Amino acid sequence: MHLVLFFIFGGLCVAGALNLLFQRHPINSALSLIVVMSSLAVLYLLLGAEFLAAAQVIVYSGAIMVLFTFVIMLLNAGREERTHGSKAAYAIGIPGAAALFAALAYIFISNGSRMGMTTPGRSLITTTDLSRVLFRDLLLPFEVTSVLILVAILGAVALARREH
Amino acid sequence: MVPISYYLVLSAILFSIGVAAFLIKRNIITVFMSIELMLNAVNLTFVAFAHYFHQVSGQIFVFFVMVVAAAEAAVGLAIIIAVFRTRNTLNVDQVDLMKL
Amino acid sequence: MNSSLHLWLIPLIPFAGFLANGLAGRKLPKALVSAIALIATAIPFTQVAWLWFNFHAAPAPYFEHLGTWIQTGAFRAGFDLQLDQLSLVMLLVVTGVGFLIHIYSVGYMAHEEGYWRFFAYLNLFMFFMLTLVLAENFLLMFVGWEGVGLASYLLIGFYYLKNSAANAGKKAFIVNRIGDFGFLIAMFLLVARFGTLSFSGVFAVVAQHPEWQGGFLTAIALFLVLGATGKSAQIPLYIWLPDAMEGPTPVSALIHAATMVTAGVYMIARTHVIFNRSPLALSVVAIIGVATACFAATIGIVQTDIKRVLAYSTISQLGYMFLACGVASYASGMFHLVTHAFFKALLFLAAGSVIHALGGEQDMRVMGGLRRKLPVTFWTMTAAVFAISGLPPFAGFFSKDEILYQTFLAPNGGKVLWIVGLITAFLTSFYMFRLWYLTFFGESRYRNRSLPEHGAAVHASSTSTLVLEAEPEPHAHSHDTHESPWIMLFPLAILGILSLIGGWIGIPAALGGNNEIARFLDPVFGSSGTLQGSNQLALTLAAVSTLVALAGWLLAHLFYFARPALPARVSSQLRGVYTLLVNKYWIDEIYGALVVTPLLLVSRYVLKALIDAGLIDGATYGSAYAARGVGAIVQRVQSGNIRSYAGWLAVGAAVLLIFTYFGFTAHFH
Amino acid sequence: MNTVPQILRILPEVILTVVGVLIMLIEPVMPGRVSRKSLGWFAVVGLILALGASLYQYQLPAGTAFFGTVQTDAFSVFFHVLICGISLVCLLIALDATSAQTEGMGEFYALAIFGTVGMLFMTCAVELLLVFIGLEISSISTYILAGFRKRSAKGPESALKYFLLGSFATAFFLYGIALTFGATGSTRIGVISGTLASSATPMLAIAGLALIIIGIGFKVSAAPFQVWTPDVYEGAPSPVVALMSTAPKAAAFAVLLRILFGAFPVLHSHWVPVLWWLAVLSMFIGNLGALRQKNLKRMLAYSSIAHAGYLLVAFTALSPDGIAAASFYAVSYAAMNVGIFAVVSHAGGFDDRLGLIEDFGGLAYRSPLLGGSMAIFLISLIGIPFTGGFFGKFYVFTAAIHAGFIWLAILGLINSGIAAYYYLRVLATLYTRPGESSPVGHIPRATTPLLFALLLTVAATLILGIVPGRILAKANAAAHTYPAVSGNTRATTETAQR
Amino acid sequence: MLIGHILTLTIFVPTAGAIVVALLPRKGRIVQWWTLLVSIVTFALTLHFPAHFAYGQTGFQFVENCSWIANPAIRYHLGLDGLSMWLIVLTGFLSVVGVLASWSAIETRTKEFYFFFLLQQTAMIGIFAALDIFLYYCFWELSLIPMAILIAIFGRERGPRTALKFFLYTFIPSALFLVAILWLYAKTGTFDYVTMRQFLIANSALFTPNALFWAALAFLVAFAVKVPVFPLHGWLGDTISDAPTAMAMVVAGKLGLYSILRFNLGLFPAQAREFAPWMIALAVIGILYGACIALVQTDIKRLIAYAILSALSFCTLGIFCFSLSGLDGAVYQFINEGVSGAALLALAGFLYERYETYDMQRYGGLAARLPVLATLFVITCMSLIGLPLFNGFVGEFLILSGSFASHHGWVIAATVGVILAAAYMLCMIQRIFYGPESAMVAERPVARFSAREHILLWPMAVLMLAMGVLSPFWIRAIDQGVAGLADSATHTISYLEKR
Repeated sequence: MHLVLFFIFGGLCVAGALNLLFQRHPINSALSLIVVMSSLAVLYLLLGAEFLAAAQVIVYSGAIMVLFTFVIMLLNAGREERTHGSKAAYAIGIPGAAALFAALAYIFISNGSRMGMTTPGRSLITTTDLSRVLFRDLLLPFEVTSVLILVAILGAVALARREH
Repeated sequence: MVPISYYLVLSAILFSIGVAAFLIKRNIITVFMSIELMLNAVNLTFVAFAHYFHQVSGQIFVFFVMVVAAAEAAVGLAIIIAVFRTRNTLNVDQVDLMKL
Repeated sequence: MNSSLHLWLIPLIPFAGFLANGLAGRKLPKALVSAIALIATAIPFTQVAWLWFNFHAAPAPYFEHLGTWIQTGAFRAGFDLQLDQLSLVMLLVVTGVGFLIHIYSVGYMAHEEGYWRFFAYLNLFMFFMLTLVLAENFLLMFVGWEGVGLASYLLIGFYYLKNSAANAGKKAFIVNRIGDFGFLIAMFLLVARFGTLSFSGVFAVVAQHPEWQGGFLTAIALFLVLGATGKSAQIPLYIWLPDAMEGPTPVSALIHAATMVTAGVYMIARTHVIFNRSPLALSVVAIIGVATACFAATIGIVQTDIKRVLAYSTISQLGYMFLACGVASYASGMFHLVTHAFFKALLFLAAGSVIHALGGEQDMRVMGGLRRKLPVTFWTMTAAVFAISGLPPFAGFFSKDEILYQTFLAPNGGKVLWIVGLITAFLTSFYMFRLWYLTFFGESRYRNRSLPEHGAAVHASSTSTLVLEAEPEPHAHSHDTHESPWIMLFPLAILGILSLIGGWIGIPAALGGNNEIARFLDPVFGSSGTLQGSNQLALTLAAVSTLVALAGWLLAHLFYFARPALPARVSSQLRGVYTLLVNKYWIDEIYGALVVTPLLLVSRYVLKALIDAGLIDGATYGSAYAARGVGAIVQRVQSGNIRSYAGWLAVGAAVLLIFTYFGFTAHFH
Repeated sequence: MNTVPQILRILPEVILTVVGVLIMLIEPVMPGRVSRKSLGWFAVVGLILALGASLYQYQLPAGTAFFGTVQTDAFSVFFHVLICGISLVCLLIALDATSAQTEGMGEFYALAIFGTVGMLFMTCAVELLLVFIGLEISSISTYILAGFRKRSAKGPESALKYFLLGSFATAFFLYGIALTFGATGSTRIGVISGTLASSATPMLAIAGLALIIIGIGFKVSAAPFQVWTPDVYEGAPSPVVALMSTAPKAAAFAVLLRILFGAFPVLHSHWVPVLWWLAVLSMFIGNLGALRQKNLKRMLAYSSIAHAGYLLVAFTALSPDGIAAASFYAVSYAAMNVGIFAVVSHAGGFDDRLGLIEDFGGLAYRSPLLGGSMAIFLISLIGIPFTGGFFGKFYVFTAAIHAGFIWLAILGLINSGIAAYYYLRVLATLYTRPGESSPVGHIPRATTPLLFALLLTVAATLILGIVPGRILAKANAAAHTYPAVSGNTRATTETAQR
Repeated sequence: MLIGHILTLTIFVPTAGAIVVALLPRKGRIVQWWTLLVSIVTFALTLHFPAHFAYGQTGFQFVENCSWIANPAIRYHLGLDGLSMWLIVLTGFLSVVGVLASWSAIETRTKEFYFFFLLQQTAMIGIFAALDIFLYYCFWELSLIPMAILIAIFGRERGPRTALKFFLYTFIPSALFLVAILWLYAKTGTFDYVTMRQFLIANSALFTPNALFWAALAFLVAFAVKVPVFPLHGWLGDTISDAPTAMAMVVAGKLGLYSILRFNLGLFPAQAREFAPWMIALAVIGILYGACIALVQTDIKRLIAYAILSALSFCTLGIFCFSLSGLDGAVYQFINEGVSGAALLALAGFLYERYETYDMQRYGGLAARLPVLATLFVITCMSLIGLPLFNGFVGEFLILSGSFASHHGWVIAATVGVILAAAYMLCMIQRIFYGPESAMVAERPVARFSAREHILLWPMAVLMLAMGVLSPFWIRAIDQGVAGLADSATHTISYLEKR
């Protein structure tokens, strides 16, 4: 059951990712990315992280991707033209990416056995546990994040504001 | 009953596709998206391990990653706009004024 | 004999004179300059004369240690002076002749620019020459040895604005350096073997080891010979002396006839202890000597420049002295050295007076008939000519005869050497009388300054006045020939007398004398040196050489007095020989082609261009270029394209991940 | 828990945050025309306070706070001081370089301050999450600062390059953390090291380590992750380059030290060779790349790559000496590099009027002050004695040789020879006779902030070179917060080779 | 009355002077006068050492030894022995000479010039005085910078290029040199020369000869470049011909040779003897090579450069024969080289000031115009070609005679160099001073020999003579300085041993 779901949504992820890769128009890429994220959310559920799944849908598929589409529209970016600015990206980069994948895959598979299986349904981590950790053990990072967001806002303002 | 390693491999696949996309896509925004894809792949790993260790901190980490992603998105898109203003293009290949 | 003879004064007073004239002379009046110079030579002369009378009898050499010069570890060399019969004789010659020539120069150089410079240099020369003579160790002798070279360099180049003069000086110095190279190596050998350079020390050690024959002693001796050939203008290093005639005539007289050039002979005599142990070295000396003597004489017979004739005759006479040393008869060598000093100095001075009179003419072909115009010069010159030609009872006769006699008696190959010597004697008297006739007899051929094709050989002093532009020399354009002033004639007279009687100090037993000089020098050389044959033989040989000399005279008389047309015809008959001789066997050219040119070419094109500029600089800049080339490649990575950058990142990441994970740490562990 | 009030553990961060917020609040209410220099001075004051606070932290006993997420010890405080100092000087430089009517300086100062906060957290965090966030803060602020020359096309481009590639690398870093977490089940430095020490060779952790090194390698612009550096430096305003070529790097190196020696000491046999290669590559690529540069800032960018290489050499020593050397090198490099950018930014202004090296011809005569101090910094960069640069190299290579890495030392010092070539070219240019129309003629008079900046940097460079004793002692103290790695790499095959 | 810290004082007086120079105004000759004063004071201070040098006692004197940096253990350790003492005095002397020689040659940028000039003095004195290898290295490197900058500023045509060449030539080898130092430190745990030397002698067993070999080689190469030894002389020609006179005087010779003696022979006696055959060969090649190239040079300064190469190779020869007198001679010779070479360069500089060219072919017949200059020129050349009674002869003789016993062939070859030396020097003299006046000389009226030039050169001429006649006065100290480095057996094989 789980396995089937995993393969369905995992496949969906990969498909979406590949679609992002092959679509020429940014909007399509954006949409396919949303697909990826949503199906990831499902996988989170399978891994027993409901809250995260929700957050994933809301924050990612919702907020962030909306922002993306918004900017795409704003700059009304058309189909990307196939310029050939970079040989290295193909000659070096793609093999690099492939090697990277190969290496990671090898590592995971070779160590996979020790990982064992997912145990569905077991011990759903409740929001309570989350908040306990988040606001107690990781209080400081949480607070510091506010600085991060400040910086982001400031930066966005500073950069996007028109010169006069 | 799904081996954790499956999730890991899946994340590896997504991550690598992200990398490949970064390399191949010409539109800056799409390139940026591929970064988001990579981050998502990482998130999957975190969640998988969190499940494995039955640990909260892993999931928390994902939260923070999301926040960071959001922040980056804001800034990144602002930068993209700035570039578009000066260059009037969104093609990465044409943003190579400085070289050698 | 009193405690201290203050030998150090002998060289140092001329040095003081040098300093005085050299530093202040420019501003001093000529009178004062000449006074200083003369006093600076007169004092040593008197001192030496005084020594002569007081030291005469003393058997043992006298030493004077003036302090350490160089000292490291076991090795020490000091400013040590030595006086023995040998150095005494030499001192007498140097100071005496030197003094006379100083006097002469006062007159001769009277009108020269840089008068003070001339006398400063002369005094400097005296200083070094006397150091050379008095030195008690090789090193100090070397000081004098190189010092006189310097002085001669400066004096030859006295008219330095004339390229030929400057070149001659340079040539002299460099060729001498080649000789000095030999001297240096000899000293290194001595240091390595004996750990000392003092004569007494070395000789004592050698004396303790009668078993040492040849071997490294030969090596030392031969290197010393190389030195001697340089200084005494023997084959193969004689080439500098003829050019040295570019210097003022008194210089030629003093340095290049009487004193400096004999230093080689003196040195061999001084180190006879070593030479005696090496028959090989001795025979080398003898052969070099006789060969040079004959060789130079042959060149001498065709020279037309009066001073050059004398130059070659000097070389030839020095050859005789070498011959003497070569047959281990150092005494006779020294004897000839003395007499030669007298008559050769005289010859030069007289020639100088002639040149002086002719306003700078040196070409004998345009002289002639000066007999009446320059009587004193003529008569003194005559004495000298007779002396050098070896006609009894003039000085040259006895000394040269003694040498030939000793050669004849010498064990190995003596006869051959003797014959060559005899031929040389004939040639000598021939070219000397040739000079004599051409200069003083016949009708005066003296019209204008110089023959067209002889534009090059213009008289030094007049040219110098042309260039140096003080007031032009008065008699440079007033062509009436006249006798020189008394101050120049006085030395001529003295030397004339000496060339007549000078030889009587060595009248051999056969002729009823008792070889004074040999006897006097015995303490130094030991009686071993001089061989004794029967009076009969001695007389015969003497007669023979006299006849040979007379024959030479007759031939010269025939050629240049009786039948003046003859020389031209003979030379046209013997065209080849004549050209060979006139061009001095092309020795200079040969040296140029064999040594100088290759050296320069190799230096310029191989060393400088190829190695230095090509390889060494090439390597330097090449590596720089290589680095920049790699830099260019590195820059190629910086294409400016984000995707390429990402590509590099990705591949880098992959490699690093794999590298770390699979840990290629074999190289480290 | 110890008795120290927790807030003191993060005092500098707090102070700076407050200052930054205040600047943010004041800026909008200031009328548009008014110069923002006052804000700059305010920021400077804030940094001075933070510096004081950091120095004060030396009084505190070492310990953690906030549930073991931050830790103040000799190490973190050392870098606190360093980073505060750097930002201080960089703000002075900015004050000097910007004119009254430069746009958006309010945000500029605020961002600089916040960025500093991020770096400070990086150095004192012992929780990888906090490290990550600190890293992001500093990165994002520097992304933006890099793009501050909005008028010229280069500004946004450099921002974009830095941003895209930066986030790209961050993803790797994050992945690394994820795998580490996967291997150890924690993101606390201490816990990680503990778990690793007990467990058998944890392959996941090794992979994680590799990915983390990639991420940090990018931040410190170590080859082969250096590609972004020259472009970004060229496009960014000089004061920003001064900042981001030193402070974030110092922080990143601190993180690397913290992670390698704090979390992964047991895996040293895996990471030492990697760092060996990173070091060698960085040195060669940096120096060779700089040889042909005509643009001064690009040249300095390459040189900064090379210096990252020198610094990485120290890591291989695996000893407190190594850590001390690295820390010391960070300081000396900061001093000379900030200093040289102070001169560059004054000469070239906020938006690089003087780009090329020959533009600086005759600077030493136009202004002996600028020329002289620039000469000192260059000499220090070459690594001539009696300057910080020399002692930095000296300690680094001493450490390497003690660890037996003779070849690393030889290669490194050969590199310093190559480097001398291009530094010296600049030095010579400073002293060549200026042409009539040479741009140095238009260089403005030195302002007060510049004088302060130069005073500080020159003094630092010389003090580090002549009497480095105190600072070195601090560095050693910092180093000893880590247990010495059981360095069985001492007897490497290298020494065997010799 | 021994002033405490006299060495420190001597080293840092020039630095202080330099700082003042930086603050002085640019008008008039204030800077010159001040620098002159400083250098005279420095010279006076250096004279303190021979005055109070205790001849009997071995080891170092005037020692100052305190900790500079605790960890790694670096000490501020200064001291003199017979070897370094005269070199310091020479440096002091040459600093005065340098100022006078640059007096009118350097008209522009005087502040820069004299600032770096004084810095250079500090560096050089420091090199000779330092007994802590690290400290030594610091001074060694420091000495490069002022030199390079001055060449770059005042170089004739390709100033900057030459500066680069010079710098890299010295800097890259000294990088390896630094590696060797660090390696030694890693092994011995000390930078202190004395301690390290004792350590190396005491337990040489700890080291594989191979390792020591490479370390010694690193030292040697760094020094050989500085000397320079034959194939490593690529920088010399350009540097001498481009550097301002005062710098050209000190750029070659004594630093490198001193270092070879102090460190290669001092720390690695065995390895030094391994290198000896090669070094001797290179030295002899250098002698002849330099002489031959000098023979065909037409640029005065380049000629001098190669003459220096030739002359310094004699020193190398003397050093690597390890005979006492060879070593004495070598040291004496490079002191001579310092004096006479400096004088010759100064004279060349004066010619340049008058005629703005170093091209010999444009000169000729100058002796009539500038007799004093000509005289001094000849004297200097005579000293350089080793005429007896001049300093050069003593050095050459000791070197050659000392080396002869062990290396006949090489020494004979080297002695040929003596002939060539005469050749190129006399050629130069003739081209410049003799022969008919050249057009340039004829038409250009020039200043007479000025008082300053007299003051500068006559003392040097006298010194050349004095050093040629009273050599024991100097060699006494040198002898004791190098005695420890020589082979125990004296170089003289007495006749008794022969049998």
